[in-house]
Amino acid sequence: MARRLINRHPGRMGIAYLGLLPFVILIFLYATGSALRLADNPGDKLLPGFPAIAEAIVRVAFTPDRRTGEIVLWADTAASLARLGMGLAVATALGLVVGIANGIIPYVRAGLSPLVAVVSMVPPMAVLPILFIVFGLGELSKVVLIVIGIAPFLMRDLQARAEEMPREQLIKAQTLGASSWQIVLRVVLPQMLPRLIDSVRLSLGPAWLFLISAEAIAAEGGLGYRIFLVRRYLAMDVILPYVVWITLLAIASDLLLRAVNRRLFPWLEAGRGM
Amino acid sequence: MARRLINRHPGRMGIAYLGLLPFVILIFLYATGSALRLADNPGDKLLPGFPAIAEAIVRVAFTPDRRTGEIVLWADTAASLARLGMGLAVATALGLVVGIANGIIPYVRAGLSPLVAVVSMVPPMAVLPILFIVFGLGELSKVVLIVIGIAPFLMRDLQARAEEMPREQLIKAQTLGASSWQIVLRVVLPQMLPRLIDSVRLSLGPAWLFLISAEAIAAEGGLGYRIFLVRRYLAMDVILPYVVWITLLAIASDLLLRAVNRRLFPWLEAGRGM
Amino acid sequence: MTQVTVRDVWKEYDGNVVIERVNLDVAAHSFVSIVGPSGCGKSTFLRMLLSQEIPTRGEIRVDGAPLPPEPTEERGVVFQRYSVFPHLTAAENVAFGLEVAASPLLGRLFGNRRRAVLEQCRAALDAVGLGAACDKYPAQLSGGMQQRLAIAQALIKKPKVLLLDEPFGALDPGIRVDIHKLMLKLFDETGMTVFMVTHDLREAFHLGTRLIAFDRYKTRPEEIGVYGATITFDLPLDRASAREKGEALDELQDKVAVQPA
Amino acid sequence: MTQVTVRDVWKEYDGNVVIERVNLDVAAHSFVSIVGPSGCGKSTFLRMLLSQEIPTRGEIRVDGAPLPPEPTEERGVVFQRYSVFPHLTAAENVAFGLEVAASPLLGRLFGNRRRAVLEQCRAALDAVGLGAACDKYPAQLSGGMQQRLAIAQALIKKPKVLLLDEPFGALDPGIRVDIHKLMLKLFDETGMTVFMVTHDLREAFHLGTRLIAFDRYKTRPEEIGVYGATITFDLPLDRASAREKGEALDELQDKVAVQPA
Amino acid sequence: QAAEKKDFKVAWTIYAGWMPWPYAQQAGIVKKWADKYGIAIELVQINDYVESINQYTAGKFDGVVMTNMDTLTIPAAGGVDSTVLIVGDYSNGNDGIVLKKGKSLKDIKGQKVNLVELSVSHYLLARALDSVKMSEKDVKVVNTSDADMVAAASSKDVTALATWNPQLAEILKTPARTLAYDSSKIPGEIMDLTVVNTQTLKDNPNLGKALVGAWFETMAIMSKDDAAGRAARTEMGKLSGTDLAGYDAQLKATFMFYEPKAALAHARSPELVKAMDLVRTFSFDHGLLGEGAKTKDAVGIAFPNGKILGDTKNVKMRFDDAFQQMAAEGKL
Ligand SMILES: Nc1ncnc2c1ncn2[C@@H]1O[C@H](COP(=O)(O)OP(=O)(O)OP(=O)(O)O)[C@@H](O)[C@H]1O
Ligand SMILES: Nc1ncnc2c1ncn2[C@@H]1O[C@H](COP(=O)(O)OP(=O)(O)OP(=O)(O)O)[C@@H](O)[C@H]1O
Ligand SMILES: [Mg+2]
Ligand SMILES: [Mg+2]
Repeated sequence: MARRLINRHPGRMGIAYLGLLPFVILIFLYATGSALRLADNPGDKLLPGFPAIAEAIVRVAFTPDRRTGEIVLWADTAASLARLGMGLAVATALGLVVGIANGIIPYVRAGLSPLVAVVSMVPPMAVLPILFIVFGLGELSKVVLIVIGIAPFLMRDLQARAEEMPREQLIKAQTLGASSWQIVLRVVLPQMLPRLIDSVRLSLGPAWLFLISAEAIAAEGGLGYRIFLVRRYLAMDVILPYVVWITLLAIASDLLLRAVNRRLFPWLEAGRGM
Repeated sequence: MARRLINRHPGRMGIAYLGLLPFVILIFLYATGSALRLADNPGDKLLPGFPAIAEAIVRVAFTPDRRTGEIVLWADTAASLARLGMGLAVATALGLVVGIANGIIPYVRAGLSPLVAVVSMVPPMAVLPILFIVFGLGELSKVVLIVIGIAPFLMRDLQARAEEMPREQLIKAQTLGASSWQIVLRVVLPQMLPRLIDSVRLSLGPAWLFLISAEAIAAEGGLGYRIFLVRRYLAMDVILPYVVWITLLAIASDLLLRAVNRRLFPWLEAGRGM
Repeated sequence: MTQVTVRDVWKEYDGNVVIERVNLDVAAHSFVSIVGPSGCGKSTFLRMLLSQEIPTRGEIRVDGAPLPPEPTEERGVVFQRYSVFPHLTAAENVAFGLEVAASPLLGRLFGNRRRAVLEQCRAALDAVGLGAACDKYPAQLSGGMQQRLAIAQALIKKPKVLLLDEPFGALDPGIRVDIHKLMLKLFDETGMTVFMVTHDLREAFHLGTRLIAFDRYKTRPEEIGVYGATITFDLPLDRASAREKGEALDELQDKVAVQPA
Repeated sequence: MTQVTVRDVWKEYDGNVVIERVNLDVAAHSFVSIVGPSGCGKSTFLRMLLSQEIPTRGEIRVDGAPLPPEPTEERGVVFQRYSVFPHLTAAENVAFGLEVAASPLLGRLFGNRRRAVLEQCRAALDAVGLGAACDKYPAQLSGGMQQRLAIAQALIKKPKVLLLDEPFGALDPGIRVDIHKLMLKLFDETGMTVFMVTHDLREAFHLGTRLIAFDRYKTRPEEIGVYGATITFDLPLDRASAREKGEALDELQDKVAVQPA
Repeated sequence: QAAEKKDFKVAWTIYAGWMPWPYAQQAGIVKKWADKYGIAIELVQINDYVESINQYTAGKFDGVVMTNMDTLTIPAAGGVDSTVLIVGDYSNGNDGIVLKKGKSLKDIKGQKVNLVELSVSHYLLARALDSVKMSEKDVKVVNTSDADMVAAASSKDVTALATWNPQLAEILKTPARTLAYDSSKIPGEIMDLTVVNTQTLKDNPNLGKALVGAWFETMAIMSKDDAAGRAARTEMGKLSGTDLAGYDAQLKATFMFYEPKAALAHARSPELVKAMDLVRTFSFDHGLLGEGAKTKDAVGIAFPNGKILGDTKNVKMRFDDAFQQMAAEGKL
């Protein structure tokens, strides 16, 4: 008897094969499109062939710049990651503090949560000009854009999760003599940390977005800066590897955060294996 | 005996008062800053005074444009909302179909979910040039940017939620004789719809972001277009009301979706009141 | 009138033996209570009867025919939780099985046909004492009412075999009494064969016509995974004397209570 | 040795009366079992004893002193679920109450002092039969073990009053037997006063030295919200004869089982 | 009186006519001149041109590089009194209008034109349409970011566009595209300036001296076709994302005032006044002088010979020749 579709499972090899298939198709489509365009106009820059891309990769990723002696890709990556890390760190700290305070302390919630709700709806790109003017064009404004872009989300998410905590735990802690501060420090905070990391994982995409947008407007280096710079010449042979590289970095940071969560919070996974 | 901070609740009036306070402070700070700068340079455009802002509002929101005869704010709003609505509709439909298929049908999941995971990590702004060339510079590319920006998130979220469905329900449906298609149609889909709407609510922020970015790059009208156009002469008296207006629109669409959820899916709320 | 035969069934997960050498002949119209310590494989056994899992070795036959490789209408099921569809009213939950049979494409009926089916479901709900709750959503029903609903939903398809996995485990004791009465009544009326996993020995004795216990016969830590659980106890309750039952109760009491560390 | 006095206590939520005119004098070292239909306000009553809720009218006194307006160390509690902290091991869960008392700022001890406290907790866990599970996280413990842990955690603060809200409701019957024994032993050793809400009448009779039942005396739909529940039954179990207990059991059996629609 | 100021910041953006600045900074020329006058000057790169002007207008920079039109419409119209220290060049083909369909400018009628709205491209379009007796009503303008212009040009639904170099050159590399009009037809109207805040300059004349000194030293180096000149231009090309050939091509379309004397002559010429009059007319017609402006005279523009266009009580843009004079006389 034939099984229902929902009951049919591919094997291990099947999963690997099926998973790779769309990527292979995409690469094939690209190669065809590129060949067609290049046949039409050998100077076409939109869909460069793989040799051209490889050449560009060698240039940006392995050849030191004559003037500065730096390798462009690594210098850009370092600059971008520093900004991203700083922005994420600040946003995370803010999200944690405000989120927990909003979730646990009624007076703080009354005062701050409407503000956070409204601010989270403000499109950060629209206030970008204001940001630059208030915070200048240095690193600060880029970090601030990331913070403004993701901190409200983190705050609201953490608040929701703090509010979701079983009331019973807070009561229990009180009957064990804990003060508000002790409850926050020893009951709420440790349980929020893994959720915070999950929320940060969700914010990685937007964080990259804001970083790239900020770097496009004012920067002297960085992945977004480079893409923006060469966009004027439609140098897709540089843009495409950069996009792939950013995607890889995003995936890597996602995996890293996941691993951190598993490492630091054994109690989360405990019992899963039972 | 003094209560713990976490046990102290402000009254109704207290909540209203505390909630408004930060907004009042912000307005006050703005007014002060504006007055200071204007005292310095009466022509200052950065922090226009409230009369100037009011004048600008009257101009953009109530006075027909001399050249086109349209009222600028409404024309921009209509253009932007049309794009946003279209983008959201397409992304939602894609998210629903791909998310459910990935969540429920193992063969589809094996094929598509790695692709979706990777695509969701690609920064959409970086691939804009490709979008322009493939989809042209018209409305289509703006809609596509929104779709590319949020559909992968919707797909992944829906997939996760479909996978979270109690296995028992799917088994039960099978023992009641339902085919795969019937299970999707009558068991999975109806339960996913409210979650889909929740996910769309979460995507509203990013959707606005992509819309504004797309309009900033190429458009003949729209809220983002206007903001980036008047940025040319630092017309903060227009930018500020536009930002507030976009924020209000975002809040309104959020509330609307929430109301839709309550209306359409009575079974979600049923039992809450028990 | 349905017979079930289990022949030398083994089940392994990733090389770990969970169940081994299970042989069982169940007469038509039996009510088989299954007990055993937590984690010994009772649910796994039920899942194999349901074709939700396929035995690693051995064979299960219903009325002489091998089991199809996936769940079908001939075997109904009631789980401890999540058995009913939260987005459908009680009547719609019961109607589901009838609607999917009548409408392959949409899985849903309209107009008069729908009204006729809902009428039929109303009667089925009356039979389990939910006549008044036809238009309520599951979230509006108490735990006991939800399980009644799940039973009505399963029975409307007239399954040959009904599988129950701790169906009343989450209910308060007071409510169980009523639902036990209902269960016995339905069992007598339908003539189906029932398998019920339970942790409550009293329930097992009260409802079953036959009691089987699963257990590991090797329990040292290094033996887990190598040796699985099997049937260690098999008592036909309908023919057992009160004294036999009492002894069985004493013997099983400890075993069933054992919890994994 | 702690006395509890409840004087004409009412509780309303948004103008709806949930509990009315409750008067109760509880002698030192009593074990008060509380039963009643679902939703009648048993948990609400317990929450008032805990100061998690404040009575709308009336007063509660412990050893003659009015209750402080929020939960304190003198009243311990064990809920049906979520009583223990999932991110702390069993020993750390028990140590929590001692650590917050010893370290106001960080709520946490280090080095030798921590080791000494953990040693003390190990002993407390031994007393509830969890000696071997000291370093496990709650998710690694069975339901019964988690409730034992919650009890040990509450008892280490030597509360005058212990409040239990259906503490064993989620456990399998076999496991309850053991924990009942433990409960009685601890009750005898500590001399505290216990209030326990339960749905299981047998449990109420078995553990309590006194049994009280809450119930609505007006139950027509339009009367709900206007009239609340109150104590409708009060039996000192330690002095009741077997016959009295039997009668009480019969009388209560139906009431407790009543479920809201 | 303003407190003594020692540190100055000037913003620059990538454009052929402004590339001498980053080169001068890199080669130490800026530092040399700043040291000479006992001050420090930092040149800061901004990717986004409009943003750099906004920053200057908001007071975050003491100076900025921009076009004559943007000086009038952004800082000057915004009440920030600005002094044009250096007219570095005027666009002599660096800005152009490209058609994908049609051979001559007349064919633009009815088409959509992609350009950065309200920028010099827009101005160029207006002048181009004037030259063939059309007006903006005959086309439809689509605002398009300058960075994405090359990608936009590849898109099917873009048929006409106006932009500047290096994008312009990039776009013309694809066959079957016509350069229908360019800025060489309106010489001197699109000027690339180095502008500083008037008040700051008044309080710190040393800033003007150092900047002008550094500028003309750089001009001297790059204008020569020797090894040093080529090296300098190669560097400038690289800094703007191209190479020597690419940069030289762009320079060809730029009329640079390499000599202080030439710059001085231009600053004092009546052509400058005429050009500014055209520009302010366009700006006023497009509402760029602010909604408060009732006529094109709202903002006053002062010229070296004492002539003032527009409101004499509201002079906010000043062409200054004092420092160029010093450079020409070798007094710096
Ligand atoms: N899908 C699976 N993959 C791997 N191991 C499994 C799987 N399902 C069950 N097991 C293992 O098989 C054993 C039996 O599980 P099962 O759920 O059948 O026990 P049970 O007797 O129903 O227990 P309980 O009384 O707790 O419900 C357990 O050790 C469990 O870990
Ligand atoms: N915070 C609250 N706000 C409003 N009503 C409440 C609140 N808490 C409880 N109630 C109402 O008070 C009544 C009593 O609730 P309570 O939880 O005390 O019942 P219970 O006897 O413990 O029931 P169960 O046996 O189901 O636990 C219920 O009708 C409930 O809806
Ligand atoms: Mg089981
Ligand atoms: Mg309760």
